Amino acid sequence: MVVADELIGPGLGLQAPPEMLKQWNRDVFPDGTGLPLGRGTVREGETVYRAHCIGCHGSEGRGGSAEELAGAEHSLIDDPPDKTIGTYWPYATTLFDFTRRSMPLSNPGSLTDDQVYAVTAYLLYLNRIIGPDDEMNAQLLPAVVMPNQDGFIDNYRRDD
Amino acid sequence: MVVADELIGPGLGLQAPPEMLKQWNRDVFPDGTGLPLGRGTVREGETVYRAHCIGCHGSEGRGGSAEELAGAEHSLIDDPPDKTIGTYWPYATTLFDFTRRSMPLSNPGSLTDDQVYAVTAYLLYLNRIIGPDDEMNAQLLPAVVMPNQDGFIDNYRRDD
Amino acid sequence: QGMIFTAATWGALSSQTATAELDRESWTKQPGKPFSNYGSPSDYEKKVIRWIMANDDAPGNGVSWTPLHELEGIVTPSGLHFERHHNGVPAIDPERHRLLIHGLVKRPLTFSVSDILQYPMQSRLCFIECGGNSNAGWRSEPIQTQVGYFHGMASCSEWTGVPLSVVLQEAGIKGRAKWIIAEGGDASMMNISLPLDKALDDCLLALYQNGERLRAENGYPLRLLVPGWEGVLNVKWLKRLHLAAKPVMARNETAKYTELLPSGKARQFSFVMEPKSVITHPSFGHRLDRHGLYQISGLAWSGRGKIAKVEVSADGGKSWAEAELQEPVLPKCFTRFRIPWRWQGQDVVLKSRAFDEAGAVQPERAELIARRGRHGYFHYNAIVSWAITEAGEISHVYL
Amino acid sequence: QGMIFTAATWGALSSQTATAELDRESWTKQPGKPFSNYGSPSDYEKKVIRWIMANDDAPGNGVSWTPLHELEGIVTPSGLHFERHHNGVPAIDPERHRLLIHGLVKRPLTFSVSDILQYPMQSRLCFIECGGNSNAGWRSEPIQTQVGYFHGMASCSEWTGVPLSVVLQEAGIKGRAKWIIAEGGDASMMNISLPLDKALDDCLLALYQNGERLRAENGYPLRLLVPGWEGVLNVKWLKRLHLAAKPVMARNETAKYTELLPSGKARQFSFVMEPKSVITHPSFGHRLDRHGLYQISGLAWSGRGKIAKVEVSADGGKSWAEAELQEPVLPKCFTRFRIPWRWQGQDVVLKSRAFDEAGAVQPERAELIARRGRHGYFHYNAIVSWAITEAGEISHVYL
Ligand code: HEC
Ligand code: HEC
Ligand SMILES: [Ca+2]
Ligand SMILES: [Ca+2]
Ligand SMILES: [Ca+2]
Ligand SMILES: [Ca+2]
Ligand SMILES: [Ca+2]
Ligand SMILES: [Ca+2]
Ligand SMILES: [Co+2]
Ligand SMILES: [Co+2]
Repeated sequence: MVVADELIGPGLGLQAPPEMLKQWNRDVFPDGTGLPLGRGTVREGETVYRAHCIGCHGSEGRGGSAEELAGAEHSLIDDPPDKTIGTYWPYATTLFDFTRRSMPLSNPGSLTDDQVYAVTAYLLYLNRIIGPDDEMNAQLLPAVVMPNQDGFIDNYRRDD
Repeated sequence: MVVADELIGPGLGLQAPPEMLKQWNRDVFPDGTGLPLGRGTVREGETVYRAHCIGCHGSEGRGGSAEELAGAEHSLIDDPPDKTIGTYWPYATTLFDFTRRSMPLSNPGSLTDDQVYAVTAYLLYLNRIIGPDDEMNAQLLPAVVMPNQDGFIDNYRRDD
Repeated sequence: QGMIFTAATWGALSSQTATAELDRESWTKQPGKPFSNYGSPSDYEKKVIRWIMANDDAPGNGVSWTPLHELEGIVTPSGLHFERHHNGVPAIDPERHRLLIHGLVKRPLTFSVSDILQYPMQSRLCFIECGGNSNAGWRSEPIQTQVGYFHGMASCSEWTGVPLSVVLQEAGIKGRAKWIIAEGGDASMMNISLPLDKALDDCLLALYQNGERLRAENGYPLRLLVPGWEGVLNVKWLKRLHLAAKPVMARNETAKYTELLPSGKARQFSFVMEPKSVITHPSFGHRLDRHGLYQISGLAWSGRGKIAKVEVSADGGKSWAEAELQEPVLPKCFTRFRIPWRWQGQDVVLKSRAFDEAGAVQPERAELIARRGRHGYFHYNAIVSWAITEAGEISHVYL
Repeated sequence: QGMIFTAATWGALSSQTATAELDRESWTKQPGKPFSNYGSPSDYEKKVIRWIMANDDAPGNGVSWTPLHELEGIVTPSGLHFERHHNGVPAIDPERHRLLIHGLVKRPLTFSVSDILQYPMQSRLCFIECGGNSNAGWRSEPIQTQVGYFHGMASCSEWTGVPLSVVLQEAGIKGRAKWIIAEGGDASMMNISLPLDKALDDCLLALYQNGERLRAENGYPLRLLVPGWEGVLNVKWLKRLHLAAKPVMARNETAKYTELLPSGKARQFSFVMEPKSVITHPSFGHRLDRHGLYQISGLAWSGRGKIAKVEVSADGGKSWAEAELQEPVLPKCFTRFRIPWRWQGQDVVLKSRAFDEAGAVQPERAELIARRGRHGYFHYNAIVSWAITEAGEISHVYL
């Protein structure tokens, strides 16, 4: 950790204004830190999906020119394993974080936060993690327990 | 010096045929080694010069878009010194070697050996090294004593 | 015996099919091309390209490979540095780009690119390798393709930039900070979590690649350089550094760049690129057209430090000989190895294996698969075997 | 304080004139450019060029300069390697090109390029500097131009090729041989004499530059690399090696590339490039727009071996401090030096001086001129001085 008092650089950084910190920080953590206000239901998400996602990811997330987002038929220990959001992803918040920053690939950043909540809900539903009448928001999303939540071994702290 | 008997490479070189050695070797040494058969007079050289050189090197070698080839008005110890073929070049054979391989810049290799002898003679004449009725050939050229023949110090053998 | 020599007279075994000239060749008889403000490769080397594997419906999503089988030495020319983009190459106006450092810092700060250019810099020659490099090795059948299209998601450049520790010191790291979430300013705004100790150790805010400013496809105007760690951490078009107590668990550190093991559990935060080596000459796509002396040449690298040793086998791994390492041998950098080899037309299997200064050794494929199964996708670093037939044909084999 | 921050709010002193976005910038909202088979610099770096000084009537005769003032690290990207051509860049068909070795050898031999590619190779990072580099330094008034257009007839690459000693051994050197006349296959067919002992020491038949095959303007398909010796010896488009007892006394070793001394005698066969250094940042063309900490950065090199030390003065040479040398420090190679420096707005004169491992020291200009006069034209390697005014303006001065 750097503790020196005297700057080792020329000190040209400028204080970042609060609005910038708020607008630029898009990171959503597993505990929900970073999630915005807003909400969306599975049903609204289906509408978003049909309008903005289906062209690449296929009907019901079964895959198209881009990868499948649901529809695992077997498990991670089969050969070959079947990795999807439902079988593999450890946190539901990741789905919000990624979709909001990167999707739809053809028009990233174009969805409202409500739309991102909705399509996140829809994808969780397609992966049989939540029900058809559920919705997602800043409280519910971090509370979702993903099937593969405990599926990861931290290789940095225990190098093999 | 390499003396090993066993080849350190894969030995892919092919014996160069005698015709190739003859045709490819264009090096002309101060002792005349490498000079071809042929001859040319100062007067013939003037014709060659007017046809192929004057456009860049100017009338009587006084310089144009390319550097001057004659016409020194003062010496190498003046400030600035006046470096030309006549005041600076140590060997007349260099003029043949260079002209044959590199000139005319717009059409290198286009002159006959006779033409190269001739224009060499003409440039030596312009530099007041030979007379207007002289000619050059493989015997006469290496015998020309250039004014600055002893003007060079071998810096490789005596590094400063 | 005339004035023109054909291949039969002084052409060599395989290549001298053209007639060689006794006269001056055409290009010695007329002035050549003028000077150029910025050069490009010879027209005769147009086949030496990055090979592109992209998504037809999303042409900026995919990879392009460094043609390692066409290259020598350790530097990758920037025009051939491999590419991995999630959504294409952004055309970032450097005057409008800003780097934001925030989160667990005392002073959240922004920097313009021209500010960062005024900071103290360091340079290093260093490889970047995608965690997904060489993944065709997991397939049950050995892929038959040139080295670069198999192992060429690795490239090596001289990078120059500002130590990350310098700007972090300026922002003032709070005690709880353990990770940095880095974010790129491309259309995918990719984010990923980097341990703070690595950031303070040897990471750079890279501004220059091989002497000149970064190429757009390599992160212009600013990228993160994370020496020896997998490519995805070397965030391009770097826009934001978010200091945090925990990783963000981004898509590219959970869904991707994690290795599913046969147990059903997956390795996460597998950062270091383990030792790897591959013989680039001769290799698939080349052909031996004569018996005699060859120089075996290849590349080795390790994310743990310097390459300590490379061994080469010409009998499928029964016996090994130590190759010569070309100086300079630098940490976390491509190292060129070479060894003379005489081929008398016999069937052979060539292999190379790398040892690094940290004591890690490149494993045989069977060992690696015993440890990891075949569905980890990332971090394939097994020994590569080239079988050569009596006819001089070279194929990729598993042994 | 609204949603948009202007320069006044968080723009930095000099550079942040553009308004910074709070929303996603345009390039984050649409897919970027697709992959490319061979990359080129960012559109925003189009000003970083080789500056061309050629003869209007002979556009292939002249030089183009490496923009050292725009570069960092030690590698020169091949597209910016300086050029010196006598009659343009030939477009040589590698299949038709041959190397001939003849003269005082037991077996005159020819090699195709594909033959030479099968020989054992070595790589080295190594500068090439034209003997005429920095010659503006001889002028009575200090030239006011960027570093690259004054000292940029020097560039540094990783070269890979076949040791000349290997093919010479194959031809069999006769005892009387002391020189090799090398000839290029361009329209000027330039020839020059190289001492045989140097040829056997460390010269290469270079085939690769910075990993890929040579660029056309740097000798494709084959050039001679003569490490540490003046550029003209590094014959491009190498076609012929003629072993001889004596030098040929070619135009470029008599009329040119010799240094006339005040005595009227001229130094000939002045091969080694003596130690040189120059501060590239800050330097002419830059401007200091703030007080505070700067990193002085520059390049040093010597044809005699490694750089041992670089010293920097900020008081016109009264006192000197040792700069840090960026690793790796390699023989006959560019070495990057750096030193922190605090500027409080005072008038200063910056200088750097290089020391090499052979004990040679870069001289002050007055010393060099005392030894050589002002009309030698070649081998100018004096200390360079940059004067900085209180306003931060930088000019080249003689002290
Ligand atoms: C134009 C094509 C396209 C569209 C439209 C599109 N995607 Fe994608 N999507 C992709 C591609 C390509 C990837 C892989 C991205 C990468 O490699 O980084 C991807 C990746 C994903 C992933 C990560 C999958 C994984 O397993 O890592 C998710 C989740 C996703 N998209 C969700 C969506 C959603 C939700 C929408 C609509 C709101 C959408 N996508 C629209 C092309 C598209
Ligand atoms: C199209 C322009 C052009 C033409 C025509 C031309 N030259 Fe040149 N000449 C040049 C240039 C340019 C140079 C400098 C070459 C270099 O830098 O290597 C030169 C150099 C020379 C030199 C060396 C001068 C020195 O001091 O080093 C000689 C000798 C020479 N030319 C002779 C000739 C002769 C003889 C002819 C005609 C047969 C000729 N030139 C025609 C452009 C020309
Ligand atoms: Ca499936
Ligand atoms: Ca999948
Ligand atoms: Ca004159
Ligand atoms: Ca002159
Ligand atoms: Ca051959
Ligand atoms: Ca600024
Ligand atoms: Co990993
Ligand atoms: Co010299």
